[in-house]
Amino acid sequence: MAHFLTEEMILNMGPHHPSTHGVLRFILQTDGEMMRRAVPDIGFLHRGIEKIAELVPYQSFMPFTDRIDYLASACCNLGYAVTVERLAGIEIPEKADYLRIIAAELTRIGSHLIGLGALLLDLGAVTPFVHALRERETFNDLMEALCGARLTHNYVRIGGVSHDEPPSFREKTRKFIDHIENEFIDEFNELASFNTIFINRMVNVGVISPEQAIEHCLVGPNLRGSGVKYDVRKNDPYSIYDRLDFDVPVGHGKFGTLGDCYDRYWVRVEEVRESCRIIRQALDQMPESGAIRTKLTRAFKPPKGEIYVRTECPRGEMGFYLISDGGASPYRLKIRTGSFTSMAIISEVSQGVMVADLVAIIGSFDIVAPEVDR
Amino acid sequence: MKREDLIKLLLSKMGRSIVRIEEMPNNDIIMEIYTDDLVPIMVSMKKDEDLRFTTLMNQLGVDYGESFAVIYNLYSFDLDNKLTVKVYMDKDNPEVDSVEHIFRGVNWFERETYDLLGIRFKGHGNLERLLLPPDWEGHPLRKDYVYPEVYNGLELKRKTLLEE
Amino acid sequence: MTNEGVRYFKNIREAILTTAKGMKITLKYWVKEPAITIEYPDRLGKGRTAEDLVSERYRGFLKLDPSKCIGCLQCMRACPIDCILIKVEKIGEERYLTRFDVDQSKCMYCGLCVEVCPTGAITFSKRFEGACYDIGELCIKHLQEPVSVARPKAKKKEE
Amino acid sequence: MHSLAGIIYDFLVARFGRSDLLDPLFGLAGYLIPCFVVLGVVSTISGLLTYFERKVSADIQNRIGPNRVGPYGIFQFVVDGIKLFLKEDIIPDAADKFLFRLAPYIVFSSTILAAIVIPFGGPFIIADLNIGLIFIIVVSSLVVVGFLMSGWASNNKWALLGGIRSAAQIISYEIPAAFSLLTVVLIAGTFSMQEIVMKQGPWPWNWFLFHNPFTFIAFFIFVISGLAEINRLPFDFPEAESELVSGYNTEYSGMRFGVFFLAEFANIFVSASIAAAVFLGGGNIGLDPYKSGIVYQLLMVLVFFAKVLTLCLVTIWVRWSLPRLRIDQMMSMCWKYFIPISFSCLGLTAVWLLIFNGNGIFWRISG
Repeated sequence: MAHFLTEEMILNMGPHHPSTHGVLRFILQTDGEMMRRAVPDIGFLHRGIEKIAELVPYQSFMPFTDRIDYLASACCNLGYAVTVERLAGIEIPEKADYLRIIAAELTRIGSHLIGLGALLLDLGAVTPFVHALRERETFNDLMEALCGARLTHNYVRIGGVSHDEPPSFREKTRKFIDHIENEFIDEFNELASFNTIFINRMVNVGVISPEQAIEHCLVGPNLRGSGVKYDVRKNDPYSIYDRLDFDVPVGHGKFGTLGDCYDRYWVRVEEVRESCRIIRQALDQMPESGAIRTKLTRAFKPPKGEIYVRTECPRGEMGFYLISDGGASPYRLKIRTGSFTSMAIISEVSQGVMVADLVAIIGSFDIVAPEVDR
Repeated sequence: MKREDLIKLLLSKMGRSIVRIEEMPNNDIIMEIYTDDLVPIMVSMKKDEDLRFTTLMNQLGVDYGESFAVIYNLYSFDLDNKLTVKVYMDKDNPEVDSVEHIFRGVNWFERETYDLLGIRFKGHGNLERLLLPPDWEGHPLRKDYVYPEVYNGLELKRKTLLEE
Repeated sequence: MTNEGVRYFKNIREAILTTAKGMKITLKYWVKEPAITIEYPDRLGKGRTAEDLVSERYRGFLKLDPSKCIGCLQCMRACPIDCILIKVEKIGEERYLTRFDVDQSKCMYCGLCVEVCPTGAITFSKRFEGACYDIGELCIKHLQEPVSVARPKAKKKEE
Repeated sequence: MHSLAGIIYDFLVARFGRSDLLDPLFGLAGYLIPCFVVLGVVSTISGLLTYFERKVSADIQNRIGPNRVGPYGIFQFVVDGIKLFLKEDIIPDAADKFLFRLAPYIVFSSTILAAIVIPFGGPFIIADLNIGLIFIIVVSSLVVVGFLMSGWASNNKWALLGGIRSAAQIISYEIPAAFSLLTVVLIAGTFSMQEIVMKQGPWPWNWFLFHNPFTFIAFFIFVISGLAEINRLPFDFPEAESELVSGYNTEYSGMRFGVFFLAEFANIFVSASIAAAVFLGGGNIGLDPYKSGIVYQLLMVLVFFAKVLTLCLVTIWVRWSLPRLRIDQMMSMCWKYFIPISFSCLGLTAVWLLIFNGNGIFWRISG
């Protein structure tokens, strides 16, 4: 038999590639369409947020947490605020707690809408993406009415929240979550999730077994997609999550193998529903009026100590390891993000798949580049 | 498991390697160990039937001024326990054993710590800069780091409009 | 063999059905649903301006009411990125505000300065259109000439 | 002689008188004039299709779409064309300059060549070749040469991947497309496009689409493989903007890109017109296309274009509803599903014709 001489091709995917969300870069080693290896190259969006934290006062660091993960800024705000409050032992008013949860869960919905839509966009379906963005527009309007910004909310403060609910906020939010839960998700599923082409693209691609997921420190929906039932909101509740009743959706190999791209996708779809449930309960339980903020001293200084607090962001666990030396700004703040570890596993998952599958895998991890680099 | 019980258990199992163990805010335990014992302790953390700290949630390095430290946040899915392990090392020669072969996900964490703090991990397969460019000088998260003004002919400080 | 054969035809049926379902939804949008686009900036509808599009609490460009400012410099200190520069000088007995510059090209609209202002002198306007040809235009000098600072005493008594 | 060239020749002779000197010129004019007219018409229609594509996608996605240039933004495509003309035309340094320049024109001309045998209704067909259908099948595979050429000449790995993908894809989907067209040839007994149209009738039950269940299936197979051949969305692998950046035309800019773009939409039109002529009765309104009056002839053109436009809109509609397949799935779909089904359609149609004496399902009402 004749022996063909083939040559491996080194492809440079990104940083300006249409489907590397944000500015990621992969160095692909391919044999035609088949991929041997994909080596991620990150750091294009490294802004040194951890270094900034050491330079600015505790309160002033809040706007920077928006920029860790700009798609879910309220969740990042919440995580940082909880960390500092736990270290300093600050009690916060009840209403502020509820407003925080509502903002965080609305953000989760908004973030998942983009995540799901962008995945479909990478697979060539433009319409579901635009429909998801249409719904996100309502979320943006809600957040704008609540705190005045559409993307980088900076809503949560250490000791409370910045604004009380605006008039008719509850009705608008109820309408929004009803629409999402009862109409939008079903339609979206019919249009995209249950489409045969889409299912075939997603199932049995990028399979991560539960053991592998734990071994590689995956968190959040990517871990749950592999069937590990772990959610910080349930396992290590912060804020008032222990008062709310919700389920933790896990992947179970809906159409293919456990832990494939479709499972991770489907966990996100289910999480949107759960977030709607949480918001509805929080709206019901939220007091009509009350204080929204505990006043801190002007030069706020938490006591000396170290603390590690984990919170659940749309892309998984966001951990803040805070070391305070009793000064006005953190001595060291380490931010552990979900996308960071998901990004690390890509080179292992992407062995022997096709270039088109890599796009699906990146999309199914819902990676946001600034969160990887910080 | 209650924190006091876990502390007792840890002391009985690996008391010889522990420098200091105490409670930490947020229902956590901080355990300082001897640097040389890091790998055996991590192995027993993961493999021990009573501990089962199967996952490493976070890893970071800290510059404490007089010394460096590397901190590991462990978590056990089965028992819902949290543990923070801390090793100190010399400022002049910051070096510690890599735990990459125990928890594979720590690979990038160690690279990041090396990149930003210059702590070297012995036995790490691919210890290169992760976030910063390969030709960057210095390790930014060190407390004595001086921010460079020029990188490859690129001016790094933007002039503020306020200074006229 | 029969299993394979059944699956073969089931695949065809599934593909046709799900495609038809998706196309039904897009057809519904094509025929029925109206556009939700806002034709910014020139076709907003009669009498509407760009600033009407945003909500009450919108965080736009910073706005200063010099008659309220007491020159306490709290906003300057609160700003995480130092985009506010205030100078207070003493001319004779009176204290005068001689500079109040905000670098809107750096501002990240976090709202910390507005929050700490004790008199409400610095607030957000709804203006969000910052496009200009020279970045220097975004450094907004709120004061053309020195203004005497407001006296905080009346306020303090109220508290 | 019943052909458009004959009619023009007769008209010119009647106008300028017969002479030995002008005679070959008249004969040539009989072919050249329709050619230029068709070139203009197809280009305009593909331009209009870009407008429709944007408008339909906007409607599907709750947007407005182009609405600034002309009424409802209908002249948007003209402005776009002018913009592309004015843009700088960049040829990469490392590119194979000659092939790089040549490729867009090969793609475009192979598309336009197929228009030669398309019956636009009435007598309006440039050349009613007796092997018309075969001609279409042959000419439309020429596109591959252009795609491969552009992919290779760009000296860009993404473009090369796009070119290779297009070769694999178009060549595979030729087969089911050809087979499904052959089912009609079996019934019509001719390869001539004009005769295929004339063998059908004005009403749906006269169309070959409803001749028997197998032509019905063949029609869908043809439309879907047509989508694959013209690189439309469920099968737009050569471009695949989220995978291959922009595929074979990554390095193209300015009008050279414009020609690719135009060819893509001309392709939609050509593919839709083949389907309309072969399966949907083309411009047949039950009258003889050559002997009826000019009003009826224009009506035939209108009918034909109505059918083609509907098919084009369906093509656009599909694009905005579905995600993209993966390259291996696309291949298995072709070789495992389309080729066996289209082949059995061909065989079963032959059996049908034998059993029912050449009659269709509606042979009683269609007479």
